[in-house]
Formats: sequence, C-alpha cells, structure tokens
Amino acid sequence: MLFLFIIVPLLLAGLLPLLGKLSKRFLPDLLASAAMLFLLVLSVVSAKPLIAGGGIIQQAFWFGAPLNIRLLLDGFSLFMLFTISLVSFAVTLYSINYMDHYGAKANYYALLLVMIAGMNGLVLSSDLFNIYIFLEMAAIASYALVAFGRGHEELEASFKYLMLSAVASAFILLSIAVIFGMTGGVSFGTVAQGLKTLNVKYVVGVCSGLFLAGFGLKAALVPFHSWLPDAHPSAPAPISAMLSAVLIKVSGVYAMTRIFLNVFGLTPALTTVLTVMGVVSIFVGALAALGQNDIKRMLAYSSISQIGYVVLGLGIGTPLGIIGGLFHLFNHALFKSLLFLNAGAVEQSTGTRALDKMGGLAKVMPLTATTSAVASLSIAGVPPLNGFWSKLLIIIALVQAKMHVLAVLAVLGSVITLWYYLVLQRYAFFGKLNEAWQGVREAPFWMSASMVLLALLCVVTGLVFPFAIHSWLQPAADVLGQGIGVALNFIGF
Amino acid sequence: MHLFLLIGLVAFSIMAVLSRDLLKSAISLAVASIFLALVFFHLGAVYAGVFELSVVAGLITVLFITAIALTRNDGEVAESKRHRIVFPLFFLALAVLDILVMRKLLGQIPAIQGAGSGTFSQVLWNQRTFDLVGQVGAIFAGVLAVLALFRHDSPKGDSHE
Amino acid sequence: MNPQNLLIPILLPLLLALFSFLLPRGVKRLREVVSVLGAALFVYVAVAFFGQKETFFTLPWLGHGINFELRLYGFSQFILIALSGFTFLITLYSTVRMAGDPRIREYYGYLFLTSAMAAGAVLANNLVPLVFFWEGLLITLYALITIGGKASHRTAVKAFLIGGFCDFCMILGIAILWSQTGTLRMSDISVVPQGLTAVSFYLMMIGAIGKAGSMPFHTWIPDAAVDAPVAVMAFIPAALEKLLGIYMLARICLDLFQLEVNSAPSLVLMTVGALTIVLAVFMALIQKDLKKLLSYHAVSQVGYMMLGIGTAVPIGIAGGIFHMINHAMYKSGLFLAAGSVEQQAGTTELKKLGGLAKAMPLTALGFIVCAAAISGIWPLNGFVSKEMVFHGSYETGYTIFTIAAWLGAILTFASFLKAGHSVFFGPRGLETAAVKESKSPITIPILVLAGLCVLFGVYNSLPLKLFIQPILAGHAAPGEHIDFTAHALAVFNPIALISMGCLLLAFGLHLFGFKRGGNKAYLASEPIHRLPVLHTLYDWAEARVFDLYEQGIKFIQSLSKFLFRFVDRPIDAFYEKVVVGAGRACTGALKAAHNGLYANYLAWTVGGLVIIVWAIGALLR
Amino acid sequence: MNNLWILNMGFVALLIGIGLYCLLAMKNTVKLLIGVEIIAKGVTLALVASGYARDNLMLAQAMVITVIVIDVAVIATALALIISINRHTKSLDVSKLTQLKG
Repeated sequence: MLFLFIIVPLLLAGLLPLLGKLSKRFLPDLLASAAMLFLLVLSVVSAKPLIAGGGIIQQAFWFGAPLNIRLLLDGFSLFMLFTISLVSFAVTLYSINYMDHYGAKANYYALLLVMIAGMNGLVLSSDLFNIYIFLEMAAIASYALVAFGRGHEELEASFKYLMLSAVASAFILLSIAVIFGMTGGVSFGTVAQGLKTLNVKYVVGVCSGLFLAGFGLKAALVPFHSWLPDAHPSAPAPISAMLSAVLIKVSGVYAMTRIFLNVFGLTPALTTVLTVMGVVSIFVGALAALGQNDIKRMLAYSSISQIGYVVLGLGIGTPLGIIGGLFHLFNHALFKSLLFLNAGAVEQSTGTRALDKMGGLAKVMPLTATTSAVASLSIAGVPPLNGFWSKLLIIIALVQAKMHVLAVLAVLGSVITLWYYLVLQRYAFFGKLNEAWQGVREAPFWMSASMVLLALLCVVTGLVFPFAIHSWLQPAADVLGQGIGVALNFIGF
Repeated sequence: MHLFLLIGLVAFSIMAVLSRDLLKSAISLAVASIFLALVFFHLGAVYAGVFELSVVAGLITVLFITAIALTRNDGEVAESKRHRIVFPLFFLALAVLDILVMRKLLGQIPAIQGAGSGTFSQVLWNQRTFDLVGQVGAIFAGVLAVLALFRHDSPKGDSHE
Repeated sequence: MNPQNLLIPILLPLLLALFSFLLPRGVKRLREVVSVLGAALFVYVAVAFFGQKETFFTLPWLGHGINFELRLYGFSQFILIALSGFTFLITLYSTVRMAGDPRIREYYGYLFLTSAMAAGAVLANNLVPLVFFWEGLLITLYALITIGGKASHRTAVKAFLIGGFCDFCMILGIAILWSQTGTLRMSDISVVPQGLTAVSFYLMMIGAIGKAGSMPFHTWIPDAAVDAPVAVMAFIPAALEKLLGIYMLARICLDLFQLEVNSAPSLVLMTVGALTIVLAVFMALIQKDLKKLLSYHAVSQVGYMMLGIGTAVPIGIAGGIFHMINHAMYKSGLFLAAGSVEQQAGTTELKKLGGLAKAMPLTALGFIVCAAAISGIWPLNGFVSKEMVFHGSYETGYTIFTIAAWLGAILTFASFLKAGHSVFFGPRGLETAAVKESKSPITIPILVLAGLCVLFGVYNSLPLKLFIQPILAGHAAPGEHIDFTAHALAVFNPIALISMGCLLLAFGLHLFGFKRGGNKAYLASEPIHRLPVLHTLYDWAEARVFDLYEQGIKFIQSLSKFLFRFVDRPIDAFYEKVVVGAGRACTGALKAAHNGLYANYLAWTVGGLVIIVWAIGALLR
Repeated sequence: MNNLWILNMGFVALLIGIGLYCLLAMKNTVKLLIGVEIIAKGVTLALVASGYARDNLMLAQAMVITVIVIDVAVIATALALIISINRHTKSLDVSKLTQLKG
C-alpha cells in the first residue's frame, strides 16, 4: 500500500501530458487535486498500523504480485509524508487559479507530481543509494519548475541552482561510494552494521563532511545556501512555496538527519558542526533578509534562517531538541508556504514584488493581509502561534544541553526575524494605500481558500500543540532518538 | 595496463577542460568516456562498460554537439589565458595532496568482504528494483523538463526585465 | 477553593476579547455594554478571590519541569483586584472616549487580551508560562499603540524593540536561574544573588524595571503619550505596567532572590531608582504638553518604587509596593483627566489652556486631588507611601538616596502646580472658549480614582493591613511585628517634616516662577502670599534672592536641557541608530557578498566543505 | 586488492579536482557542463572500484547504470536551460549571468 505514495503521482505524471491534450485546464486541475487529496488521506490512514507497533518495512505489490521493493515506514517518515502531502495539497489548490496565465498546465502538474513522487520515495527508502536517486528525481523536476516562467531571471536562477546542485549530488554520491567501498553494501542496515564493526572514524568523518556539504546545499545551510535566494523567488509562487516548505527539508534536512542519526550515529563532533552551522545560517539568513526589497527574496532568505533553527534543534540530538527541530520543520512548512502564497497573490494582483511600491494593500486584499499577518507573527515566534512553541522548545533544549551561548544567539535571531517581518507587513499591507492599487482585487477563490486553510492550520497547531507533540511528533522523535538501533533492526529484511 | 587506462582517462579529461574549442572539448570528453569504459571492462564490470560506451560516449556527446550547434555565441566567450599556468600548478598540488590523503586515510581501512551476488540481471531486478522506479521517474522529469522549456506559448517574464 | 477556578481570571477577559474581535463592526452599543458588564464581572471574580487561602493549580504541559502552574496567594490576589479594577474603569471611560474610533473592535479586543495576559502573568507560578504571558503583553502593547493612528507605528515599533530587549534580558536571566537552581517553579526558588545568580538577578531586574518603564528603558513612554490613545496611556504605562513590573520586581527581590540590606544588588537597584526619580522629574519640569508631562512623571514615580523595594528594609519594600498601587490610581486619574480635557478643549498644550476649573469642575476636582496625591500632600495616599520610602531609604544609612527622593518630591510638586495652574486656573485660553464638562462615564472613573486616593491616604490602615502587610508577613525578622500604620500619617517626625518643607519649597518655587512670568492669575495664590511669616520671607526673597532664583531656574533649565540632549536623546539614539545601524551594516555586507557570480557561490560551497571536513577532523582528535 | 582500490580512489579524487577546477575557472556554460560530466565520471569510477574491491561488482554496476541514466536527464535539462538562456542573452558567458544578486 505504501508503494502508492510513489506510483500514483508517477503514473499520473506520465498520463497528464496526454490528457492535457484533451482538456487544457479542467482535467489537469481535477486530477492533480484529486491525487493530492488521495495522498493526504493515505498518509493519515497509514498512521494506523504505525501507532499500533513501531516502524514497519513493507514490501510493495504490483497488481497482486510481490515486488522486490522494500519501503520503510516509521514515525519519522510518516511525519514527513504527512507534511509533504499537506503542503502539496494546499499548493495544488492554489495553482488552480494561479497557474492559468503561465500556460502548459498539464506539464506543470506533471512536473509537480514527479517532484512529489521523488520526495515520497526519498522518505520511504531504506537505502543510501535510493536516497540519492529520489533526491535527483525531485531535483530535476524542481529545476524545470523554477525555470517554468522562462524569463531571463527564471532561467538564470535555475541554471545556477542546477550547477550547484549537481556538485552537491556528486559529493553525496562520492560519499556513498566510499561507504560502499568500506562496508560492501548501501542499505541502512548493512552500512550501520559495517561501520559499527570497522574502526574508521576519520574516514567516516570525511564522509560526514561530504554528506554535510551535499545535503547542506540541498537544505541551503550557510555557506551552501547561495542558490536558494535566486531559485525560490524566481519560481512561480506555488512552487516557491513547495520548494521552501518541503523540498529543502526532505532532500536536505530529512536525508541528513536520517543518515547522521540513524545510520552513522550522532557524535559530539557532528553535534558541534551542525549546531554551529545552524546558528550561522540563522544569522546570515536573517540579516540578509532584513535588507531585501523583493518580497519573495526576503522570504527566501528567511527560509535559510529558519532551516538554521531546524538543524540547530535536530543537531542537539537530545529528545527535546529533536522534537523542537521536527516541530519547527512542520511549522515552517505551514507558514513559509503560506507566506509565499501570499506573496504570489500580491504579485498577481499588483504585478510587482518590490516592497517599496506596495503599501496599504490590507484595504483591498483583506484576506491576503490577514493570513499573511498570521504567518508573519507565527514565523517570528509570537505566542501563542505555532512558531513560538517550536522555537521555545529548541531554546529550552539548548539550555538543557548547556549550550547557553547558542541559546542566546537563537533568541537574538528570533528578534531579527520579528524585525524584518514587521518591516514586510508595514511596507506591503499597512499604511496608506498606493493610488496605483486602487482597483486591485482580492485573490480568486481557490487561492484564497488554500491561504485560509494554511492560516487556520497555523493557529490550530499553535493552540493544540501539546496534542500534536504527543500524538505524532513523539513517535518521529523516538525513531531519531534510538540512534543506529533503527537501522540495525532492519538488517534481517 | 590499468594504470595507463586511468592516466589516459585523466589526460583526456584535462584536454576537455583546457581545449579552447567547444567541439574539441566535447570530443575529448567522449574519448575520456571510452577510456573509462575500458577501465570498467578491465575491472570486469562489463555491463557498466557497455552502458558508459553507448550512453555517455554516445548519447551525451550527441546532446552536447546538438546544444553547441543550437546556441549562438556572439563574440566567443574569452577564457582567461592564465589557465595554461594556473592549471598545471593546481593539478600538481592536487596530485600531491591526493597521494598523501589516500595513503593516510584509505590505507588503514580493514576489509569487509561483500556478500557474493548472483548474475547481473538478478541483482538489477531483485535487489535494485526500487532504483528502476527512480530511473523511470528521473527520465520522466528530464523529458517533462525539456518539454516545459521548449513549449510553444510565449514566454512569460520578458515583460518585467 | 477549587484550583481550576484559577483559570477564570485568564479565560474571562480572553472570552471578552474574542467576543469583541468577532462582533461585527456595525453593531452598536452591544460591544460597550458587554465589555462593561464583563469587566464588572472580572472585578467581582477578583474580589471573590480575595482572602482565599493559598491555592495551586497545575496542568501538565511540555514536560521537563515546564508545567502550566498557577498560584493564588496574598500578593497576586491584591494585584488581581487592582488589575480588574483598572480594567473596569478604563472600559467605562472608553465607552465615551473611544466611541466612533474606526478600530474600536480591535481596541476592546486588545484591551481585554492585555488583561488576560496580565492576569496570567500575575498568577503564573512557573517561569515559562510567566514568560509566555509577559511576551504576550508586548504584542498587545504594540497593537494598542498602533490604534493611535498613522504616526503611532514608529512609536509602537520603538516600544516593541525596547520591551523586546528587556524581555530578552529577562528570559536570559530565567535561563541562568534555571540552570543554577534546576527548577522553574517560582515558589520553590529562593537563592542568594552571587556569582551567576547575581547576573541572573540583574537580568531579571532589567526585565522587571523595563516593563515598569524605568530609566533607561523609558523613552517610548513620552512618545506614546503623544501618539497613543489616552485611555491606552492611562491603562498601560500608568497602571498596568507599573503593577506588573513592580510586582515582578518585588517577587524577584522578596521570593526568587534573597536580597540583603546594602548588598551590591540592593545598592544598584536603589541607584537606578534614585537616578530615575531625579532625571525624569527634571525632564517633566520643562514639558509644555500635559500628556508628555504626565508621562515623564510616570517614569519618575517608578524610581520611588524601585528605591523602596531596593532598600530591602521592610518599611521600604512596603512603601514601594504601596506606592505602586497609589501611583496606578492617581496617574490613571491624571491621564484620564488629561483625556477629558483633550476631548473637550481639543488640545493638551499648557499654553493654550487655562481657567477650565469653572467649566469642568468635576474633572478639575479629580485632577487636583490626584495631583496633590502624586505630590505627596498630607493626608493623601502619596504622602503615606512616599514617607515609607523615605524612611526605608533613610534606614539603610545611605542618606544620599533620601535626599534624591526629596529633590524629586520638590520638583514633582512644582511641576504639578504649574500644570494644574495653567490648565484649570488663570484666564481662559482664547481657543478653548466653549468647553463643557465631560459625560459621566468619563468623570466617574476620574472621581472614583481621586476618591480612592483620599481613602487610601486617610484610612491607610485599610490597604496596609489588608494588602501590604500579608505580603511581607514571611519576611520580617523573627519576633518583630510588622505594622506600618502607626506612623503612616504622623507629621511630627524629622523625615515627615523635611518632606513638608520640601513641598513648601516647591510651592515657593512655583509662586516665584509664576510671578516672574507676569501672569494675571497671580491673585489666585495671593492669600498664601500674605501669610505673616511667608510674606516677609517672600519680600526678602523678592529683593535679594531673586537673582539667585533666576540663576537657579536657569541652571535647572539648562540642566534639564542638557540631560534631555545628552542623556535622554543618546539613549534614544542608541536604540534607533546603533541597533538599526548595525543591522544595516551586516545586511549591506551580505548583499554585497551575494554578487550573482556562479564561481563565487561554488567557491563558498567548496570552501565550506573543506572547513567542515577540517573541523570534523579537528573535533575527532 | 585493497591497493587497487586506493589507486582508483586516487584517480577519482583527481577527476573530481579537475572537474571542480573547470567549474570554478571556466566561463563558458557548456564548458561548465563538461566539468560536471568529469565529476560524474569520477564518481562512477568510484562506485565500480568500490564494488570491485568488495567483490560486489554486480551491485556496483546496477548503481552505475542508474547514475548514468540520471546523469543523462540532468545533462538534458541543463542543455535545454543553456539553449533557452542563449536565446535571451545571445551569449554563453556565465559571468554575465548576474541579474540576480543582493
């Protein structure tokens, strides 16, 4: 059943270009939304066997016949699956209206579906090399999606993204090759077992470095972040949302965390490097965001900063830190996608992304303004919205781990975050209405609907967060907390 | 023999980088691919060798040449002349560092014998089935990407430049 | 009492806030009615809570020692009553004063949200929920200031940044305290401030006094006085923030830390307090706008509270806390009176006003009583609490602080004489010809507050015995019985006499200044002038000391200007220029680094890889 | 056996070094892509060498084939991008692609 997560979007992606010839808009819209809704329901349903027992490995079936595909589903992957499905559902709804003026909608949905299939595959795989394949699959689709508008900026951004990403993939693959050369296998179990018996900490250190550079580039950690502020703003708004909210986390943070915590085992050296990278990312991202005039570019830099928090939380490696990191990952998926969708709505209505040309849009686009305010407050860590709790958990975890300096810096970073989101809100939505925007209208129905959905989720997650933590963050964190035991358990399969 | 093949591979790679003519670069790359395929044959990796020959030396080279033919390069991108001096220095430093690191790091790794495996097709179909799904996905992505980039409606975004 | 009832004071205002947010704008009257009734219910709850025995409520929360813990005991009962009372009065006042405001929906919403957050902060018995509510207050403050209109955004941001900085210090202090004591339950913590815990004390102190609006965290208050709605000013900086800030300060000094008399933390606190009194009152003296003048006094009076609590002597602490509640009453009263004047006369500039006493007798009466109270005139409440602070500071042996407090008292009275005189007496301003008394929802809160000032002064044993003494019950030396009522209104002791002298001095100052100004309202103070002894004194002074006075005034004025320019503004500039400037510089550098060149980006990537591998190698060794 | 692995890995490092040099120093976008290809060659060599050293050559070959297929997809996308950019700028110079910055 888990195989459906990969094969359904992939099959639909194959069919869509053909179906697109029959009906240019209606059929692609309907099918893509239906597929996303199906995945969302599926990810909720899949939680059932998981809550009953620990992680499972499931063999895929193809029309009743067993295939040699083993999918790993545990708390962590389920958590990621749910996040992916949720955001992609909202984004697809948004695309119904937004992508109309780009043309080639069927092609667009097909690429989006391939990207989602790639991410789902990555999350479900239990093998280093599979991680690489699905990473690339999602990445290739994302290059095309970034360049989808085919303007000069889009192409330039996509090209740089591709070239840097190719280098990152090469680093990852090289590291896999070296590990393969040492342990003779690439599945999590074999690798964990092999590294446990071999005493090769320096080579593992070099491999960790290569992984860190490779996945760090996918996750846009400083100093590997340089492609992100170009690529994310250039993409169409729903894709920006998808990339910032999910892709960098799945192909960067998820893969990195899975490998470091469950396969290599977290060492103090790695903790130090991860937390320092996290804090540097927080500051570089936040300070760079402060000076931006392009609303989407500001959001892109902010993603770098927020990913820093996630990595900081996960890098601590304590149970509370992991919960904080994962919770922030989920929250960031919610509010960053919402912010990008807001920016898209504004751009579509006014035709500009420059903050200094906006102003007073709250009067003509009340829904966009309200949802954007919710997201901004949330991301800046204002109680009682969800972003506050996750940052609080991370900071508490830092204090518990006796990393006081980092805790202080994390709080300081959050102050800067609040600063630039206030700037954003003031320039875009408050103040006097610019006369040019007198005739501007609120975003169309589906766009508004998906923004409201995400904003409600932000608020609700903030209010019921203890429930959220106990029900499905705890299982995910437990998986990571077990360390390499998780991987060793799966040797028999 | 093995060493010579490797040296040939590196030499043609260097040519591909340093050559001033793009066409020559592409062809040097193809030759380097052929050397790599020979290395694979020498190591016994026949299937990988065949694939390297047909796909990389063949298909990718064709792709490159097509792209070079399709692009117009007004005023020829001027590569800096310093490469003739800088590159040898870089290469020397790289080689020295390489030898040092490999001796020190990899020389100490104890061996684990990998589980012996069956025939190639068995491995590909029975162990790496999931990879095939990924391959299909990647091909989809590539095809869709090219379709998206070369679609016929007018490009958006020219307006706001 | 059922422990769950402790949630009521938090949930009730929260519900009211939600109601106001959700009620459509078009509905008239209903919002006001529900708000006033709800606030009255809030008062009822607070009163019903009073006198209950200590109650704890615990809700498991994040785990790891972070629980949602509330605690009701003497001190929080007292603050809760004050809080609910002010909420009620402000709501009543706002029904008229804020009527027709386009953002009325948000206004009531944020107002009650503020009350809910404040109630939570008062009841919290765990440092994490405390921070939660504390931060929440920052947001509502920001929101409430922005209701003032277009210009208020800048002030709101300023208030927010300053408040954010203070809260940040407090969180840091809490973190250190936690790491040192290992618990977050406030009722379990009691440490001597030394070493790291002393650092924690200072940091938490900054958080508390920053909330209370002490120097140097005050600069947003005078700005807000101009920009924010006057009801907001009366509620937040004048009443609520003092209540909370000083409550917190008292908790820090009494419970969380054991403050020794004349220890370094105590002296630091007293010094900051004394400086706040003197510097802020100098600033107040030269203000030409009633609201600005009041707001500088709101800063200055915090100094008394800090000084009192900082003495660590029982009478001083009691005086500080008593002063807090007194200040909340008369300063709210004064702001509300200023608002009443503003609404009727259209301005609060002193030079445009005059002679309003006849037209607005009730407002004038309220203003005068409150002004007398803040100046510490016998037998009003300000007199009692100030005396207690004087006594306390005198007992520590550092007379310098007492002198500073006296100096503050002189200038406070002088500035209020000036303010009261120019607004309510003298000839009528030309621009304020047709002025009527305000409506009853405006005058009632003012008069109630003024009445309370009298009540708490004359029957000072009521608040002292009922509220203040229980707080200090556990902190008296063994065998000593705490009773402050004995000498509360006593006039015949050296300290009280000196204070009285100070008031007289202030009065004299005002009179001279007034006469010097050639104002025609001169006759109003004639009877005092003709008093036998004073008369000769004045004549004598008129002839000889006149120049001296002139010089003195000049000196004071130039000093005020100097302080304004070189102390007040630089602090302001620090927030605006240095912090913002540093942010700009970093941003600029980062923007320059992202130059769009692919090779540059790739070089970062490869360089990053090299550094990481090197770092991992070094760390593994 | 182990020595052969070290020798191969040494050449892998050389190839990747050459590729990175190409990416860092060259300006022509097609040339950059050739650099990426050289790095890819190094990595495939590493996979095969590792498989050979650990007597798991079949697995290595299966992975190499997948890598090559993915590589083709990446190169095709990249070339399509280069051609599209060339339509806009009439140039292949990567140092002129600096519209996005700051």
